[in-house]
Amino acid sequence: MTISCRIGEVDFDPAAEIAALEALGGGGVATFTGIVRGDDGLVTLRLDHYPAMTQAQVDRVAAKAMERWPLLGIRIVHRVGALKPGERIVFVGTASRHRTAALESCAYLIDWLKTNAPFWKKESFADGRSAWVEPRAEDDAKAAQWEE
Amino acid sequence: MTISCRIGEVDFDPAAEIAALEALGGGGVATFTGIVRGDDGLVTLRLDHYPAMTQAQVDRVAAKAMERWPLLGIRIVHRVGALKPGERIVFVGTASRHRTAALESCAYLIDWLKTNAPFWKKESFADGRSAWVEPRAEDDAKAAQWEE
Amino acid sequence: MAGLDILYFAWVRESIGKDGERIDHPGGAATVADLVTILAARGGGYGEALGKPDKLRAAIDQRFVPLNTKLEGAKELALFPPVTGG
Amino acid sequence: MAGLDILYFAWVRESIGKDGERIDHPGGAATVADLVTILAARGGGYGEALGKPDKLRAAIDQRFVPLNTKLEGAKELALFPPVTGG
Repeated sequence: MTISCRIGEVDFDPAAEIAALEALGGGGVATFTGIVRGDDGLVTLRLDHYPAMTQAQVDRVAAKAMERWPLLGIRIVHRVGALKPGERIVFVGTASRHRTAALESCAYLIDWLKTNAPFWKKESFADGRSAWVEPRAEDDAKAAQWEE
Repeated sequence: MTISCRIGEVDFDPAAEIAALEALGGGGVATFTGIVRGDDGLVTLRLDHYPAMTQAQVDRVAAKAMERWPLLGIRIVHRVGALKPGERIVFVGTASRHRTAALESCAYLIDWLKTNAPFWKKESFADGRSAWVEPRAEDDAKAAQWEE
Repeated sequence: MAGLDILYFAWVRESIGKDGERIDHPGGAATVADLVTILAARGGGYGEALGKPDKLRAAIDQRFVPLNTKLEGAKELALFPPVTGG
Repeated sequence: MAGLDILYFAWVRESIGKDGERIDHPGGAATVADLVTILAARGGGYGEALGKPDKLRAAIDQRFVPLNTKLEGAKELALFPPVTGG
């Protein structure tokens, strides 16, 4: 089992992440890539982050995912700092011998990142407004569905 | 809504597929890539295929997926001909404003390809044996769960 | 009389030894299963490929159909094993 | 007396005007909520950031905890709004 989790300001290449997962010999690779949407005149999305906690959490959630699905690898990239519309913000990729395991664990991990990882988004708009993003009840519901 | 479906012998680049989906401005891109596993001394996997039917089916399944999820794009690549272990065989990618729509429709489409698209696999092994792959009841069950 | 294009895939194609053929249309009242029986009676590779209809699947004009479907209006019939793609 | 590192994130950080600070540990019997009340009483940015505890979330030593959790054994306390990552 290979786990890679990178949090940082630099952009990432989904192709390199997928190549690393393909190389594990599993047969199935599932990925999710999140991109900043330019809704309502968004100019900049800024992410605040608690690095030590993310790292500790990733270790725990990877262990949970491994208990639940027969995974060969997990790769997570989450960007922080200032991002523009169209830029990638997050990547989750999983590799398994079984496509269902890869697909389900990928969905589980992105739901987990949305609701449990210590990131906070602040939006700045063309008209000068800026505001911290409010959490969505929908995201909590999504994450709760994975509870056993 | 952009739909791309390519069936052919040439390899493909997941990065190019993802880039095309990212460019749709949706916010979420989910993908599944299938790779030939080298189990039991597999040397070659050969795929037979009914091109006209696949094309007709893809049009129908894309329409179904669109009714069910708010999608911006679907990209499907399926290779045919002779493949070696480690080579990519199939790619499904979806783009949506909503991550759940992207993830669920990606799982739906790969389950559909496994059970309803007219492809047949023949395995050749190092010891000279070769055999057509038998369908798995598990795959039919997966596809059936999407029926409403 | 109209013709019917038949296509064979996977081990059906291998046993019969060709990708497909054009036959005289057996008429709209005949089912896929009826035609399979007629073709299997040719013996040899046909008998081998088509002798056990429960192992076969079919499509008429690019749509999956049960073997008891009538051939009325059919232009292209495909005979093959259960699919194993993806 | 032992110290306790406090970290602030998002609008909690912005209102207070710093990333964090080290304070004297208030003792293991005190809860996160007790400490939040003490800090909010400093007024100014502290009052603004910490005056409505139902809008706050907390983590002790990198684990989410409810605000009624005791600070016994805590080395690092983080105070922040609900997360919005991904």
